[in-house]
Amino acid sequence: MRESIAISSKKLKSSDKKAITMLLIMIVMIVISMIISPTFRSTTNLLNILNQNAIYGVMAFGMGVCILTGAIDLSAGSVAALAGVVATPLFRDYGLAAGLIGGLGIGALIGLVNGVLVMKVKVTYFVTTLGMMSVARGAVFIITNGIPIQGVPREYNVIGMGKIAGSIPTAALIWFLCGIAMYLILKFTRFGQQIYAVGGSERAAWLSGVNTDRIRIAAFTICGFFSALGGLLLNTRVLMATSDAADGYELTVIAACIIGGISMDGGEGNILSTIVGTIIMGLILNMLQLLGISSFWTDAVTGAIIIGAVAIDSLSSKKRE
Amino acid sequence: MRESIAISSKKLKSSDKKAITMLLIMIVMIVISMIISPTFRSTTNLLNILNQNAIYGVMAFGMGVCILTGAIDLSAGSVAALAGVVATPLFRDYGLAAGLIGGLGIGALIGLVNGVLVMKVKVTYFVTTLGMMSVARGAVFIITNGIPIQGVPREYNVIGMGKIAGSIPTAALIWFLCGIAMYLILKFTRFGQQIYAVGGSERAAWLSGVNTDRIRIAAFTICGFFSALGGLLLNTRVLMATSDAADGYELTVIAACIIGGISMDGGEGNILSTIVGTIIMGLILNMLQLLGISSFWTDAVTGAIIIGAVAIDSLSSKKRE
Amino acid sequence: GCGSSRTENEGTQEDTAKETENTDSKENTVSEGDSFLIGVASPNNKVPYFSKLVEGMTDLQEELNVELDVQDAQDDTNTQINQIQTFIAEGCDLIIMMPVQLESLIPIAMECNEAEIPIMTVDRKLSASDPKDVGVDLITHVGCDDVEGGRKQGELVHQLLGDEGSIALIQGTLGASSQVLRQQGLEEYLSENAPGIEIVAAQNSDQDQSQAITVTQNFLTRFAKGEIDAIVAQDPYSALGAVDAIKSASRDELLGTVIGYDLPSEVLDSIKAKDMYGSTLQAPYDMGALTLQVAYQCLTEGSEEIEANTYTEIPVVYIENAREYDPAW
Amino acid sequence: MKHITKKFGSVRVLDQVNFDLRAGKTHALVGANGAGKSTLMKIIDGIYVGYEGEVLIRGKKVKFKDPMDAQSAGIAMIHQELDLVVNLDVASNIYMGREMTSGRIGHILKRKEMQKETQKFLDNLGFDLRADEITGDLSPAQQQLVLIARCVAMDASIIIMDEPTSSLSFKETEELFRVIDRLKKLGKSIIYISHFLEEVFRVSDRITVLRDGQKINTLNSEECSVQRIVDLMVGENKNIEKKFYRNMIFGQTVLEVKNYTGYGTAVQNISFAVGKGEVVGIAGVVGSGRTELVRTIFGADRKREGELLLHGSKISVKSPAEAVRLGIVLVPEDRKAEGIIRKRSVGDNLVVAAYKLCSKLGIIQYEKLRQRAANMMDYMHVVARGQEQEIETLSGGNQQKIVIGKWLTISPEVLIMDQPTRGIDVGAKDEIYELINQLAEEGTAILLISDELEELINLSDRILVMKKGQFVEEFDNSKRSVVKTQLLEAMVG
Ligand SMILES: Nc1ncnc2c1ncn2[C@@H]1O[C@H](COP(=O)(O)OP(=O)(O)OP(=O)(O)O)[C@@H](O)[C@H]1O
Ligand SMILES: Nc1ncnc2c1ncn2[C@@H]1O[C@H](COP(=O)(O)OP(=O)(O)OP(=O)(O)O)[C@@H](O)[C@H]1O
Ligand SMILES: [Mg+2]
Ligand SMILES: [Mg+2]
Repeated sequence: MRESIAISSKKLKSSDKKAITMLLIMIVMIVISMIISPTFRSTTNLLNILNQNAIYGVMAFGMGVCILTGAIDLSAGSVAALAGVVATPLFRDYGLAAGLIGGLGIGALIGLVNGVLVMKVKVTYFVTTLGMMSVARGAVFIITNGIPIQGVPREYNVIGMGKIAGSIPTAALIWFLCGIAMYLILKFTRFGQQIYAVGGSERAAWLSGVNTDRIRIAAFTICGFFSALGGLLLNTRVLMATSDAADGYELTVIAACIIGGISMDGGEGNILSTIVGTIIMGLILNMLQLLGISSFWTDAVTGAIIIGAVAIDSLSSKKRE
Repeated sequence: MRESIAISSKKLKSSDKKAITMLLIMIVMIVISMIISPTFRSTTNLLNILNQNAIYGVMAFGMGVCILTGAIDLSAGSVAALAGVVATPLFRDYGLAAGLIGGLGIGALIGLVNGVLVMKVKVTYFVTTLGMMSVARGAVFIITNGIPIQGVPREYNVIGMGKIAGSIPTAALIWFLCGIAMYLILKFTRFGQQIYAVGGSERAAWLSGVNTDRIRIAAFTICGFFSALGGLLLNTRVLMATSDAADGYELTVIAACIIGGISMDGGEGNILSTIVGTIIMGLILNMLQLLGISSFWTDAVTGAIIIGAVAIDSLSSKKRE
Repeated sequence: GCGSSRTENEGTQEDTAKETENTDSKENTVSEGDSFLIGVASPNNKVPYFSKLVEGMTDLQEELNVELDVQDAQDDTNTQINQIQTFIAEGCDLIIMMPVQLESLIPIAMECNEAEIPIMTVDRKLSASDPKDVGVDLITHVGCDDVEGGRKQGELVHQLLGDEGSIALIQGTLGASSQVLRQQGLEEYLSENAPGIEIVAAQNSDQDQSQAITVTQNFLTRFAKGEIDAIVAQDPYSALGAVDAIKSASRDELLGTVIGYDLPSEVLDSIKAKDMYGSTLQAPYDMGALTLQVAYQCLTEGSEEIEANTYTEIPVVYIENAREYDPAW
Repeated sequence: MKHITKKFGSVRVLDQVNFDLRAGKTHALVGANGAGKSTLMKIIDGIYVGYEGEVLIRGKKVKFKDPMDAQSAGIAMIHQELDLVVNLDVASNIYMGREMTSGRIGHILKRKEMQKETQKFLDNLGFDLRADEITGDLSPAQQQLVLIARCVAMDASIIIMDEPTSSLSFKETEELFRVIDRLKKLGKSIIYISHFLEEVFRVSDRITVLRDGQKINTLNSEECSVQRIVDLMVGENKNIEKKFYRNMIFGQTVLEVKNYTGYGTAVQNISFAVGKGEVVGIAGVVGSGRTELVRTIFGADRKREGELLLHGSKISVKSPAEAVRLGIVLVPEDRKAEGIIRKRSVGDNLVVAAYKLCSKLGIIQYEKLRQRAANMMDYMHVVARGQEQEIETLSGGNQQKIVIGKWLTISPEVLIMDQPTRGIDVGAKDEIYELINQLAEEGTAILLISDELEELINLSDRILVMKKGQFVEEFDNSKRSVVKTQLLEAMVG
């Protein structure tokens, strides 16, 4: 009766297929870039790309988790800015640890509030996070009065912009380490499994005895945390906190997640593939700038490429059916 | 055996309840405003509020239809800007009709493209409209080179800013007429009912013989059309087309829809209640200004009120069965 | 009265009528003993320049016994119009405008005229041509404008590079009037005075320092040593970002060639450290204070004495003269 | 459970219901559609928290705040709707909420072990399922098995099964019975809800009958008969066992399928025809491809080869919309995902296919529509508060009636029904049979898929047996003479 087990065709899940298509698209983009632009191939440029996109990259991990549970977090950019504003005086007066704790703490806290509003007060995630986007940005505004806060010690610049161990960009390193950590958590822990379950069908998970409230609140908290981490990378990159920092980053980050194959309906996707999505977005900008395309064209071309990349994926998987 | 059919208790649908709660919240806000601010009660101010929010208001009809089918259109703001850019030279050189046709036409066309990409090419609506947001904004940049296009004849200002028949703000009139039209369409046409059906369950509607592709493509087209109409109201209000016009309006408009009780999952909500949502958003801004709240506080307070308003509604209907 | 038309030469019967009415209304306000209410329409308080400018006004309101209603349009023309409409409804005694976009406030300015509320503009002009030509009565314009600032940047470039050279431009927010007009001024100046200097690349940073770093890094990748001679940024923080990127890429030949806009303390420090070549100086705080004084003068003494344009100078600050200046904020 | 009263809004769904379950016994709960069975069970399981009365477990008053809470008190429930996390595999679903983990912090999943354990467990239960399959790819029957396995695996002391067999065929049902017997031996208490009364007698020790939210009686199984239960349920004397004969006038072929082959292996080279007024039954085991076949005919799945003829002329059906326009309609197998339009009212659901008939120039003629919906509700005997009630709050069986009724409003030429009586109570089932019979007499061509062989035999004029994507045998049943064993042999043999 059980011969069928042995067959075990190891079929790929559709989300994995998507991730692979996107990886291929990324590789093709890199190869094309290498061919048409000699400067592209320089190690400096490649490392630059990694470093430049680390902020989006880490934010995408948080957003990715949030999307996996079937929500999006529009407050990500504002939270990043607020984390910078909170961390800067702490960095200045009390050192690295205090700044990190304060900045990441405020991010996680806001994420927690988002989660509680969504799950306990039953405000839809869209309204909650859109409102929180205003509230957090407003807080930034109130604290800064619109004038940048200075004073992040210069040596912290190594985090946001520098390299360690010779030539490894620190921010990129943080990005990848966080990626691996998140991958392991999502893949190998019960919490991770339940994130996927809740995203797949919140009701079914709830009926099965999963504490869906806790899972989704945790997901929002993680999202706040990573948004704040992005904010701190930004903060240590420019050594100050401005009131318009990270404005609109949430849309870029969401796009990176979806391009990376995380399904908007939740429950499907590999968190590591947000790296691919982020890099594709970054590559587009990098190439447009290296090719000297007028910035008036950047938006149009970026938009077209994003749609195009996802369209290639859908068309190729549509045929398979 | 089956006498019970006749019970028919005429209970309100949950979406109607929500709309009514929001209407009450709006009325309470108005009453409070009237009490605390004498300026608020002035007819001028009340008419101003209507006129000022007409742009968001008409855009919310399109967005509302889109949300009813279960999607959102992030390109709304960019489409509004593009419509202005296309219409301005037409207004200048060929008159009102040409400008309207051109502007609304390009809006509907982009909506159509969105719809085709979503339904036929199977790119998720989020990526499609996010990409289109970039593409349309990019087109605006390319056409304008970033420099505002002047030349909307001054007499058209009556549309965006003026009054007709003595004291009726034209834009507000357009807003309400469109509202009534959309209400009738959604309620009394086959197309309208199929919009709701598709939003309720696309698969079941499809299996019931509804041409879901056509319905959803039409919904996107309508959304593009109304976004463009909003853009033209803006255009005749400022008498020029700027490249950063209507930037970020989509989020305001989506918020107005949701506050008005249109469910993000689709299939539920009354299009007229987007008017309530829009006015609530507008009231908040108006009152903050009249009360002389520092503009540094505006963001934070706005966000908090938006969350608060929806929270009141959810808490009042929250009790689990 | 204050709101009366300064343009006697063009005064029509209507104007005269307005004048009389307005005198009445003004007497009302004074007799009630209220302080004046002044509406301030700021384009975007997230830009430190404007928040400083506003601060210059608000710090003075108690001293002058005026009440300010400051509104931030967040770079959206429509929002700004809404805010000014509410100013009118509120019965502001005077409105100070900083238009998000050139020309965009003309219709609402006319409404202000109709409501006989005196208006003035600061820093950003109402229209490219004289307001009179478009039918708007304006008390005055205080400050300088972005085109002029862009020209000053051109001067700095000229001074730095001589008649020949290649520059890369970091634009602010695409389509924002500051971006458009500053670039216009820069290009005008260069084509008139130094046609040998070419803008070889332009990318926008959205006035975001982090993005300016990215943009500059890409410039540096694209242009090898000797292919660009200077980098011009349209806002101070992008200039700082450019310096960061140059330093981290060890392209020392470009140190001291970055030209910024505005002069916050970090920019001044950077110029003193010879990392940046120079920047323009507009003192927004002082300009704000001056504006409010002019407004007060108008409200109390009438507008007859006020010049049509109260320009302030835009000095250029660069390595050689940096010691003489204090930061703008 | 004592004096349980539950209201939705002002409507009383349960009225002072008392119910007692004895240790180690199986207690069946029966009642017509909408009687309140599921609601009562949801109260025990902690899904509904607002009710009057009390729930006692071993004499102790309990009030669960959610299913998790109920689970930790040893209650497991199989829900009527197939609530599975469809993006995860079988093992994950079975262990959901109770994942095997190691490591003190972080709760590291033991994925491999869960897979292995699950597989062992499934084999042990005799279920033909693979632990690593994604549940969304499974057919409803297989999903139902997953839910059963899940529930058994929880090792609860009280197990509630709400219509576990409604989407199972005889084979799996037998497996379930074996499982239940085993559970009984282990001393578990089971509440069993079903509309198949033979089953009820087969498994239960006691039977409680609910009618319109009220408990009518609790009886010992040995002491009563099917007929008695039916009478109690329905509240009147009703004869349910009958066969439907018709004066057959077919001869004129309505729909002809030629060499249909789909993508994949589920449908291979299938040809058959249905005549006017003819009922053609399709039998087959779970996964034999019946659903795929009819979906392909309906345009919901794509075909690779083959042609379709309607009244002798070739037609091309690329989407359900085209099929509907041509008068070919399908009652889908998966009611929750494909049948009902969520969030819409009963009335809206009934008329969704009829807008075209009841509109002029696209403007809906509401009077006509309402009339149609009202007629249909009457005709189908739908128990609902009225046309405005939200479809999702209807009991399962009534939802099914709406799904069928939706098509009857447009008088189709070819009516395809995939498991149309799933979850329908005996009385209503009878009505549906009568309805099918009547439609056939009026000339509708009907294609009927069912796992209930009596149903096929009683209704069909011809029965086709499908196996592994092909028709293996055809029975002439014009005399209602086919016997179950014949069919079974063809299906399995
Ligand atoms: N959420 C709800 N809101 C309003 N009414 C509801 C709700 N849920 C159930 N009902 C009503 O309660 C009654 C009992 O429903 P229930 O699902 O318990 O019936 P059932 O006995 O399980 O029927 P079936 O055999 O069809 O599954 C029905 O009339 C139904 O319409
Ligand atoms: N979406 C799908 N992906 C993969 N396999 C599928 C899919 N749908 C159906 N199948 C497979 O196709 C075969 C035929 O399934 P189908 O549902 O048509 O059978 P059926 O005879 O209707 O059985 P059931 O009694 O379960 O409804 C089964 O093996 C099933 O697992
Ligand atoms: Mg039930
Ligand atoms: Mg089937």
